[in-house]
Amino acid sequence: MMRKKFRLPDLGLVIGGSLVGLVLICGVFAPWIAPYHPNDQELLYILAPPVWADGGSAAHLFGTDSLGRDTLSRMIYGARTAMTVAAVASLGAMLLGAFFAHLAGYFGGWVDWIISRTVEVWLSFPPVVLSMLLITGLGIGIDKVILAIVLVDWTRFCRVLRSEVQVARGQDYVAFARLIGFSHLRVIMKEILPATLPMLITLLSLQMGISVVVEAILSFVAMGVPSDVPAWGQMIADARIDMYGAPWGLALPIAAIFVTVLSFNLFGDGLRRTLDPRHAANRGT
Amino acid sequence: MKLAAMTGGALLVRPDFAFAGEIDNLAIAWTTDTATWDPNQRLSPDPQTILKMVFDQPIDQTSDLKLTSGVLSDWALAEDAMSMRVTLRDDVTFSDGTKLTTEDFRYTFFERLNKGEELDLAVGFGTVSDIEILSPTEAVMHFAKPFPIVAQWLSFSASYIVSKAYAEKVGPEGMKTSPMGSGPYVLKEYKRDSRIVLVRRDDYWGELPLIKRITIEIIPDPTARLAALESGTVDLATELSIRDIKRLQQGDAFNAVTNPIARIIYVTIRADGVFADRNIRLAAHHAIDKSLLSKAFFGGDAVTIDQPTIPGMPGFLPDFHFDFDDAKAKELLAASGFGPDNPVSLDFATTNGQFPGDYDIARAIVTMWEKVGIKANLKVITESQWYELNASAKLPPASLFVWENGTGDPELFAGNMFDADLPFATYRTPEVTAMIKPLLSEPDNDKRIKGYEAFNKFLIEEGAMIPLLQAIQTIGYRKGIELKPWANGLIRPHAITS
Amino acid sequence: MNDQTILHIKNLEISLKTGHKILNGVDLAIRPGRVLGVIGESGAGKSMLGSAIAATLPRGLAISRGSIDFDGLTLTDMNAKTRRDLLGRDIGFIPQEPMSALNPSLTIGHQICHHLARIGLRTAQSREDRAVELFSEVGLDRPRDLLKSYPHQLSGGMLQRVLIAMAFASHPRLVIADEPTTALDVTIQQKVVELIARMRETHNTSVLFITHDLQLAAEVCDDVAVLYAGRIVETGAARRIIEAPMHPYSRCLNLATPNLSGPKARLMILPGTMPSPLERTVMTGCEFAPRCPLAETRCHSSRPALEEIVAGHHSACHWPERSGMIAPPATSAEQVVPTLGSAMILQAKGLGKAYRQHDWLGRVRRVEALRELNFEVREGEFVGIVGESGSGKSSLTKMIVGLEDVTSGTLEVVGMDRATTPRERFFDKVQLVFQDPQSALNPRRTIGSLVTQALEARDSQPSAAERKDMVAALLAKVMLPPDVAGRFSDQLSGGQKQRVNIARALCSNPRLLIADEIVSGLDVSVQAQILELLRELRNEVGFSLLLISHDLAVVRHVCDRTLVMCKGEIVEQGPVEEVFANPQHPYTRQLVAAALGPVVVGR
Amino acid sequence: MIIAILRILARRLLAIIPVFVVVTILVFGALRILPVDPAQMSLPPSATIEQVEAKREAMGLNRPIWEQYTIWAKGAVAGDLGESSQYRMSTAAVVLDRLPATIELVICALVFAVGVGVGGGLLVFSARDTVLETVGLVVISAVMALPDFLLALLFILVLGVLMPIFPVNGRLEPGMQVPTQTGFLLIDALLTGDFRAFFSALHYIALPVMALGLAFSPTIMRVLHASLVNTYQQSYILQARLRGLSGREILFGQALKNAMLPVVILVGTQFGGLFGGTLLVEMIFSFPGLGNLMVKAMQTSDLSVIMAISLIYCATTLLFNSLADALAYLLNPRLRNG
Repeated sequence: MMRKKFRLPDLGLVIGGSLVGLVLICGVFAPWIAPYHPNDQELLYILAPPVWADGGSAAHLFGTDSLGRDTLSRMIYGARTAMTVAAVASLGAMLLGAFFAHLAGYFGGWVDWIISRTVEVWLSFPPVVLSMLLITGLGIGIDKVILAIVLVDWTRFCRVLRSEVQVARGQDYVAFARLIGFSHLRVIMKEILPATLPMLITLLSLQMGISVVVEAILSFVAMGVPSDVPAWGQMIADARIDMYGAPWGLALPIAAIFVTVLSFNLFGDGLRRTLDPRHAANRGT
Repeated sequence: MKLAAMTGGALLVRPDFAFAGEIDNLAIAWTTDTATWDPNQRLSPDPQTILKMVFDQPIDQTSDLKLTSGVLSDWALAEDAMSMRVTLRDDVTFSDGTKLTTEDFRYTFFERLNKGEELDLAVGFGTVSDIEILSPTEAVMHFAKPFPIVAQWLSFSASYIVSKAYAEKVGPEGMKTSPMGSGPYVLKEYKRDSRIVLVRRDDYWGELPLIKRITIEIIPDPTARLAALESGTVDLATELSIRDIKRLQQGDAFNAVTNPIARIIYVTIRADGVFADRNIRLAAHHAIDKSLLSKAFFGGDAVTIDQPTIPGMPGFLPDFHFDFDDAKAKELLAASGFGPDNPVSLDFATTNGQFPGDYDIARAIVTMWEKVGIKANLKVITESQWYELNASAKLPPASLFVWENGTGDPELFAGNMFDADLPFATYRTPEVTAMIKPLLSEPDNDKRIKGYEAFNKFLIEEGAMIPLLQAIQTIGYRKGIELKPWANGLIRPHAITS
Repeated sequence: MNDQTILHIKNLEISLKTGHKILNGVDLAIRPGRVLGVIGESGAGKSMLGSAIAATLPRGLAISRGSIDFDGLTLTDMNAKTRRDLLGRDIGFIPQEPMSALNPSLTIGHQICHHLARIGLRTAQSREDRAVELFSEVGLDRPRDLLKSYPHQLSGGMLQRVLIAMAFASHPRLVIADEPTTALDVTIQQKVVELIARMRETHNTSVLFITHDLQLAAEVCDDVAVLYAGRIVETGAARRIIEAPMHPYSRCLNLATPNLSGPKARLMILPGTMPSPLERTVMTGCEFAPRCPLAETRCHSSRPALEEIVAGHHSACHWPERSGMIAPPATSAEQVVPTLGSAMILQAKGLGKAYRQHDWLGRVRRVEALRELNFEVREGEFVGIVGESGSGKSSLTKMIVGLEDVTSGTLEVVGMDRATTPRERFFDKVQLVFQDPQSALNPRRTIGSLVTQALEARDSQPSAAERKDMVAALLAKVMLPPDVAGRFSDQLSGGQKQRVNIARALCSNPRLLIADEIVSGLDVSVQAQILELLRELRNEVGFSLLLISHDLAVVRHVCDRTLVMCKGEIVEQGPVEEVFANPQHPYTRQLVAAALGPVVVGR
Repeated sequence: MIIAILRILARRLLAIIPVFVVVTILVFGALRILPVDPAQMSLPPSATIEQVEAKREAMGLNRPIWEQYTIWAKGAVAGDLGESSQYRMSTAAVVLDRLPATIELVICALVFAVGVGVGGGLLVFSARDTVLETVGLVVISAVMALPDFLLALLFILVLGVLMPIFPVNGRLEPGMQVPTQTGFLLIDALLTGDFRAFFSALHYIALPVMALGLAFSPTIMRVLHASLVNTYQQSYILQARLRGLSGREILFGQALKNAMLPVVILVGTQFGGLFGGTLLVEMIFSFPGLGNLMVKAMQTSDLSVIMAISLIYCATTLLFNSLADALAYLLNPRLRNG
């Protein structure tokens, strides 16, 4: 474990961070970066290959899809969708999860019991199934996707953080804080939260990766964003039909998702290492 | 009798080779399962091919949808179209050996519906008030209201004669799982959503198809169907993507055909809401470049249509056209105070994967509309939801839809599309109803057809719908077998020869 | 020492990758059947010896010079395989913490039989019999059942016995015992030590006995080597080194250790801490010089070699003979016991505590932690509570400070009934000094904010300046340099942390201070510092103290009266001198006997 | 000891029941909120308003929701899960027909995942403190960024399209048939001794299994690696070394059993994810299992089927969690007689 700390100290953090930044920039400045509007169709120029494949043209660096839309532009705008969802949804899930985690972990007793059981019920749904069910109920749309992710993934935070909180709560300095008359709220905010914060931030970063995937999944099964909003998952779904004729249409968005998730994970692990060496090795996602 | 003989002739290509060219087994890659084996239960087109192999229809169709004798050797509609006298062949037997009689005919087309079983057959034959049996081969159908196209219906989806005795033995549930018909094949093996194996009845009353055994592989994924064909695991695959068909046509390992069928792709319009304004309706139509759609998604093979029917069918007006003209569209919109900068916005529903290219077409249309100043936000729904929404009048103003009409008769096109009493009608105005009602009960066929010609014209000029393309069925099959495509999209064993 | 030896460590030097030396020029030899004790405080590098012999040095450490001969073979240039084969056969080990030294998921039987198989018992039957034999030899009853049980089902003492049995199973030539008793309760310690002695007799094994406890060493060992900052500063016969040390460090250690008998002198306080490997590299003189009461300029400039002073007694000091002159600090005037106020700070009548436990089956079990406690603490009085683990000491403290509720009887704290009075009334009056500063000090707060944390709870917040002064004052009280205020707790040494811990408790100058095992796990010299600190504070700021400790000597040294607790009950109480001089209750006698261990042997 | 395990298992299973009941209530409620009319759905499109009304009455849709629930629950207990509106036949039949395929898939995937995960974990660990470990960990975190559905598509693209080694659709080569006995294709094939079919089935299930398994395994690797690192800091490992045990004796004889505990717990808690993954993977490989059925049902809003399947998902997840718990008890004597 000691060694872990030395293992490429924060290469992960650096690489991950910069990649995340890159995707983020793509998302924010999409309108300026993207060569075309993502929904412009050239029905007579469909499934054009990317520039490096034979028959590709510089007009469409990454080629076009089955409606003659520019793949590159759609990927850039897709980053926008992905990042919005990732940021907002993860934050929401974190707030909800952290709130209950601290309640449960700090007060224990019946509060803990109720929250834990609730989480248990939640977790008995495979996440994918639950989010799809939710979407079938809520209908599609970015906001719906975000809501669905929040409602599904808050448990992820709750479960992990709860034990973190319990650990912190076991520390004598928390007992001391009570002894000198700190109120519960104050103890949580000033003594426990600082202790759980590193884990919180780490989880947040990892959750962003997860959110990107979930968003992709939902748009992939056409339960995500509406059709006029470009999203990677959607691109994959569209490209599937023609994958024999136009494999790159499938490969490129997959690559986009992979890179984004990877960078979030690297970033998260980097954070975990820097913020909290204790956890250097422990715990999977 | 004569008719039958003629049809027989028509079907039997190269009679002298008939037996030489017998095919032991033919494997077909098919899109969907029958879902239910009760042939009267579903109108949906896909299962018909399979059902038709196990069951017989009272009246049959030629490849270009002319009526021809089936189990009925003869039929005569009364002047007032309130009754029809039918004569059954006397040599038809079910696969359990029992004879097919008017009892079974009555049971299928009257008693079952009368019992209130949930059958789509009711859509057509709900009007049958009774079937009067004169003899095992003679009967008279009576209708509650004039039913001029009963003959077409008898040759249409879900119109298969089932055995009364058998049906009463196994009950409705049994009918769904274990079929027993008088068709040329009997079900040998069935694995839901996976495989259907049919074997030929050599005691079949009619012309024997050359294929002894038919294996139908249910493969929902088009690429997988192609793979199955190319790997030789199946001899014939349907509904391949148009691009793959082109590829097959270039190579010489396989035959590939695109078969225009009696199915039209169109945009339904609602008479209320934004589309209450005729200008907008027409603009929406003018704005769509149908040939571009055909080029982009059907390699140009799909025939563009401007009226709710297909070329060569009764009620089709060869020289009536509605042009793609976005300038005109803009004008019309401008007249109603809209334009590209202040577009009229509306919801546009489409299915995704219901039929090849639907989602792409819808999205292409959205862009075409956008150019002239109609902002459509696309909603993906399923077929069942479409009925759901329409029934509760929540259907978006426009929706991309596909219409199947195995008979080609105008009533089963415009007639049913706009009959306010049916769940398909989206454009409901008193005017339309006033025009359609008499047609539905018009006994004189020529007058009926004329009426429909006028009606079709009216619909388009009113912008009551936006016809787009005549759908094409794509079929790829191995060298060494010949296939005669049927305009109703059925794959018929009789039509496959070596 | 050229006569044949079992183990001969020659000029051993162990250093970090960075070149900083952990051990430096260590020479040791054990003759057959003898026990050599290695004494040193944490950081002296004593555990490195064992690791060096077993070639299990932590990563980044390596033997950079010298050699280790074992029974004529030179371990240091053997290949790993042959060397490993010696382990467990010819060299046995007795670990520091028996509780964690056996695999929790394997049965005792499995583990010992596996070991026996390795040392050559072929048949399963023979192994089992041997295991049973060994178990009875180390005085474990119902040995057969033990084979089936898992480590967590046994007490620390039993586990240590098992491990001893395993260590001696192969009649090894050498057994290395690394602090084998520190993790155990006093009474058990005694037994274990005796056991080791007996086993060594019967198996005629040499023992390398590593410990921090002078008296224990004196009891067990024939010879002793005192290790300081990676060097041996004194070797010789155990008795001599205890009674007539030739090195100031040995002497100081001795004086820093509180004892149960004899006059209650003040403890020797060694200023500062042992130099770290880093600091040593730059030192030219004697490593001990900075803390040495005898140190002169020469000591800082030149390092004394280890020389034979008397036959068989070596010392590394320029003035070995002066060591004897180091006297315990004069029992100064203010040592007179401060007069006790009459007011009752703490009063327990029939006090009891019961927990409701849920086991994994969810069954609720009622566990009586405390029963019928009657005792009191007067104003300004220092009272000790002695008792071994599980005697209910900590539950009692938790109740007094209000972290647990009273379930029966009454408990009056500073004149208010704990059960009925609202908590906030106690906040400033009762304070707790936690056992483990590691967990007691929030690692994310600066020392400054820690010591004055109590203020934050007040309604009226003091100004930054006031607070700053307050911090300075408190740190001064516990003799910490003011500059630590800005640091974080993990930048401090164990002793310093404990001081902060105390300072923090004093912040709201409480009437009652509860100290829960505050010196357990601290080195002798540090312990002395803390204990003396407490006594100092007693004179400066008046408060009553409830000192919980397993170490009778500590209690005797600090407190006026003591309570002896056993299994949740007070079995005896009274003035320390009386209680420890002639204990009444058998349990107390046991404790005292155990604590007096060395003397018993010495007789 | 066995008794102890059984007791645990029994206990956990009992504990599941209330959770499961709550789940059914939630799902039921959720589905009733959906904007679809079960009555309308279960009738042919031609149905008139009256017919729909009648059907609604018959299905008890006009009663308050809790009554509807009790109706459903009664049926469910009796094994009647209502009628599927897309198949117009008993939901139970439709679902049970598909269940084996999914179970087969998920079990294979689990075995694969654990195999690869544990193997990889040991590999990376045994390379500790070398550059290989770092490499291994980097690879692991890379694979972790590939969720099952991406892996599935990637495999299709690489092993199905670019170099067609594996079939990417269905469960068995078209034209082959295996008489259904257990419904588990692999088992049936073996039972009938039809090895061609068996290998074809393997060939077809390979990619889905790899997609699911490989997506799960890196997590296992990580946790195993981490927990091994922790275990090796325990003093009983040092003690074993001091007793002269060799490296592999220590790893396999002493460390592994303890180190596996977190892995078991992980598998238990993460199983839901794996099982849910089948939904997408089945869809992508058009593998005729529950997942496909579920997607189809969601498209045609076939409520009773959605309900049934989501309940199966939950039940299985819960079941596996408690199995994992039991296993944890088995591995950890401290819990066992706590």
